[in-house]
Amino acid sequence: MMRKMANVILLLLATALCYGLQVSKPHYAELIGPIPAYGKLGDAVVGRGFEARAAKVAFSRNLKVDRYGQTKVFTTGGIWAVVTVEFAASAQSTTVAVASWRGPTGLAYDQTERLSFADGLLPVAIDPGLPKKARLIFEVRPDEVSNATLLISEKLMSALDSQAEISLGPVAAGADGLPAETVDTLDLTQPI
Amino acid sequence: MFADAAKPLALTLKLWWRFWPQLVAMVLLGIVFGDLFMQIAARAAFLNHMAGLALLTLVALTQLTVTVAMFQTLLPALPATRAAQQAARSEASGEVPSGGARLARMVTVALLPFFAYYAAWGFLGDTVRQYSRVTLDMAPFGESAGNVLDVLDSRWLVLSVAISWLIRRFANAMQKRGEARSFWQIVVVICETNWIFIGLYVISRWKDDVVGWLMSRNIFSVLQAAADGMAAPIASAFADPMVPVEVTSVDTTARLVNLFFYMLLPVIWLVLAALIYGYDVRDDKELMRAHQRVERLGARYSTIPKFLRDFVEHFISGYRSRYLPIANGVRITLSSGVVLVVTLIVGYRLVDWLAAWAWLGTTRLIGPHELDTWQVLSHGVSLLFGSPFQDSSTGILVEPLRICFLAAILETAFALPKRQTSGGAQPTGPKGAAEVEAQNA
Amino acid sequence: MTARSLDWESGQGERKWRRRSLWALLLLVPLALAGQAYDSVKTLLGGEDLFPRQVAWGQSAHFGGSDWKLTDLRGAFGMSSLPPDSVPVLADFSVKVGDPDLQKLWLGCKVMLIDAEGRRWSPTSAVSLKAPGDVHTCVSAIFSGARRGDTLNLRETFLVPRQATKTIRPAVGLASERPHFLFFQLEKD
Amino acid sequence: MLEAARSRLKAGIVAGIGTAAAIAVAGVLGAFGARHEPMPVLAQTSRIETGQWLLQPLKAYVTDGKHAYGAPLKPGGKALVLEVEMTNRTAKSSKDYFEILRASQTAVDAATKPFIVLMRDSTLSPELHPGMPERMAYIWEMQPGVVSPTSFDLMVIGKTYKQRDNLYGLPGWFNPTPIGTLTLAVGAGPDKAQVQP
Repeated sequence: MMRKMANVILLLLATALCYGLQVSKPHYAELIGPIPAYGKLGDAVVGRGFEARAAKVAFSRNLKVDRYGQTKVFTTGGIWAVVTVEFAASAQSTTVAVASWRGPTGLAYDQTERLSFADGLLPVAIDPGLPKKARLIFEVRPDEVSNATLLISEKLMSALDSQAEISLGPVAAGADGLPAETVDTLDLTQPI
Repeated sequence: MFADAAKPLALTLKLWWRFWPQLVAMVLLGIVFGDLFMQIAARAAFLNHMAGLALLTLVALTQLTVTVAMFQTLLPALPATRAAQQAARSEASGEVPSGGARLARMVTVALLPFFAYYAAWGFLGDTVRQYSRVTLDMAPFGESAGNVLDVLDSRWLVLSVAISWLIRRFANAMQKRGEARSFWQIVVVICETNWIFIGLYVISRWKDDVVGWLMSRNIFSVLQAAADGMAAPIASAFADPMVPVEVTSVDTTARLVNLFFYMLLPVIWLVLAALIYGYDVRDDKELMRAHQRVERLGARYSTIPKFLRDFVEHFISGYRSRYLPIANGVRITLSSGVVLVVTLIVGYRLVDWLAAWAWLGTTRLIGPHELDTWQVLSHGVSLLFGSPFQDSSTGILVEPLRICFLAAILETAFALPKRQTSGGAQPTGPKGAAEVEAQNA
Repeated sequence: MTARSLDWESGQGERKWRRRSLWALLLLVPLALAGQAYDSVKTLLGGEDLFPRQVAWGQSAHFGGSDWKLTDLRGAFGMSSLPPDSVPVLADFSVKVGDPDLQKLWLGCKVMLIDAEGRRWSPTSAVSLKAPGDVHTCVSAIFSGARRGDTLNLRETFLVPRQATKTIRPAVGLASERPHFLFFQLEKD
Repeated sequence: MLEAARSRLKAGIVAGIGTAAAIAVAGVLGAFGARHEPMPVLAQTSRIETGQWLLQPLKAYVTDGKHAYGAPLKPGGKALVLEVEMTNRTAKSSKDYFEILRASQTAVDAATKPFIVLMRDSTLSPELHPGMPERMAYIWEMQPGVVSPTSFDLMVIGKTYKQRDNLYGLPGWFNPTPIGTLTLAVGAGPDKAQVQP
């Protein structure tokens, strides 16, 4: 009886261990995934081809944008998150094209495609020795705002190439569930 | 208990240290020839899809020959396994095959059933997957290749099997006339491999369809809904955090089934190892009785046309000498205690897991580069730790270790003192003597 | 034949095979690597500008079926609305077309500036200077329909930090000539 | 107290096993009988799950202006518009919504792909983000000279998630399969007050 119990316990332990191994084993997607270059808000994060420094994050309910000469106000179903980033190229001219906002639960919000006509957004071409500022604009759920990570890479399929992973830190929430310093309208017609 | 688990591990390292040059060389030979045949098969596929598939047989054959040869290399260091083999052999016929004859015997007797088993468990699917990737890579923009596997659903398959049957007949005849025996022997093996390969792969595809259809029925979805309802509520408002559907859609049943097969695979590989070593380890009265029942069916069976019987006989006629010992070898291992089985499963999976993490760790060590540069570097990493697709274990650091581990588990099972005392249905007479000998060795 | 002598014999055989395998590894490892990486190495070499071919000032060099000559490299100072300490640089080439199949030979054409530290600048779109009508960029020249013996005037515009202008030199890479590329020397060199 | 709990647990387990067995038997029987069961008819008011998306059909109507949400129409042409609230249920921003609704309608050529427009600002087929409902308009150009239909038949198509595909072992959404049909009444035109954000 004791022996049987011991065997059963051993088998259960083995099963648990195997489950752990199965879940934690990296597969193809992870093996050839991007190689992270970590940093915090305000740090210069150095990747292979580019350097990125996220200067500040702003939240707003609406955005004011120039569209073909007309000023328009853009609304969103969640909240606008606008990150100002300074880019620099390392050894040769390159283009930074891809950014996404990874919330605390792992949901990935790509840069919005609704403002593709505007200036100062990705993709941005950068040359060595000539740093350049750009805005990354996301639409996110309010509950994905705090402790988010900003992911920036040169290309969409950046297999085994650098990806800047910038942790943006906690954001205090106001009474309405939105971040405390959310403004009503952010004016993107102003230069960065 | 921990001593039981430690013994095969120590033996693994001992085997590895003693044989690593041979094992690594064999893995490398397998890589070189496997790549060569894969390229030939993929190029042939552009001319004719059927020809590509037929040539793919050579790739599978290379992989299997290497595996079988690696296990055979370790044999001198496995006294208990060898003793069991020898005892069974002296009981059966008394002849001890030597040198070249042994290799031929090994290929014909061990390889084919091994191959069938290999195919039946879907390992051939991995070869076919590699083949699809290579042809896709070669095709400009993936267009002209189309689906190189479409031949699997066509009638030309029958023609291919018929052709290889004819060639095999011819080779058999030549062999009997005594001309270049070993050459014709190899021709026979390739032909047989070809039809097993194609036949079993087609069957496994049908099997997948049937299983998939069964699994898609509501029986599972009802049970799942009950299990998932508790585990993962779906949120829709901002107030609740959102759980992405990728997480909720992989349901509990699928997870359990996955885990079961994940833990079963090491056991299957043990069976394969037993199959390679165990073709002479025979004797089991109970399975004998089943055999007699099958033989009674034989009368009806002989009315089937000759060529069909020829095909079927591969799987049936010799099964007493071939498959009974396998069943025996595995039964020995599985009955030799939970500790050993757990060691097998966990150890095998650990090797696998470590290889994957070693791959990842190496990429971090090398650091980021442009894609073209990494394409070159990745071949080096793959050579060490196996392909990143993880459907072929050809890393020169991983594969020898895996083979040594499986052999060590089998050897430990054969050498366990328990087997002598565990009674009735166990082999008698010479077998028992073999074990005594094994322990003395 | 006793078991002991069998063991001894197999031990001898094993040692022999171990030695042979060790030697074989010397051959097999490079062979396996070469077999697997051959295509990737070819792609790598065909996609990167790795080995410079120096061209003296005033000389022309045969490259991608045509004769390339650097005619001018100068800065365009005094432009407003550019980042501080940056200078637009114009590189002018005159190319005498030899083989007119430019769509094949000039594929992947890339003109760049390389400074003493090895930093590389690609043409910019941030500055657009008016150019006379018959001036092409490298890419637009591919579709110009130039015939054998024609001379094409190419101009590329770059944006370079002021302190790098002292050491920059122009370079040209074409897919048909990679991994080699042309590296032009300036008058002052 | 513990005893009672234990016996209750026991009863629960027995009942559970019994239910499971019954379901299993029914399921197996059903498995062989229900191979060609008809496509389920989805209610307009229900929320429809297609794997990646949660759909809430709002309304359908025929429009004949020059533009429908910024999508250019042929001169004199008419378009069948379906307004639907869509929520991305996956963990990633996605625009894999081109194939989820198929018009099975004589007024629309089967080969015509709809324009898909974000109603908020008429952006043509933008990515939608995880867990954020958006109103989208599917706009099918109608065949010239066809009488406006009074009802609109649609087929809803879903995909399934695979952690690893067969070829490369990458995660993704595969195997589009019809999950039901949907019939909507076709209104006269857009109700401006309700549509504008």
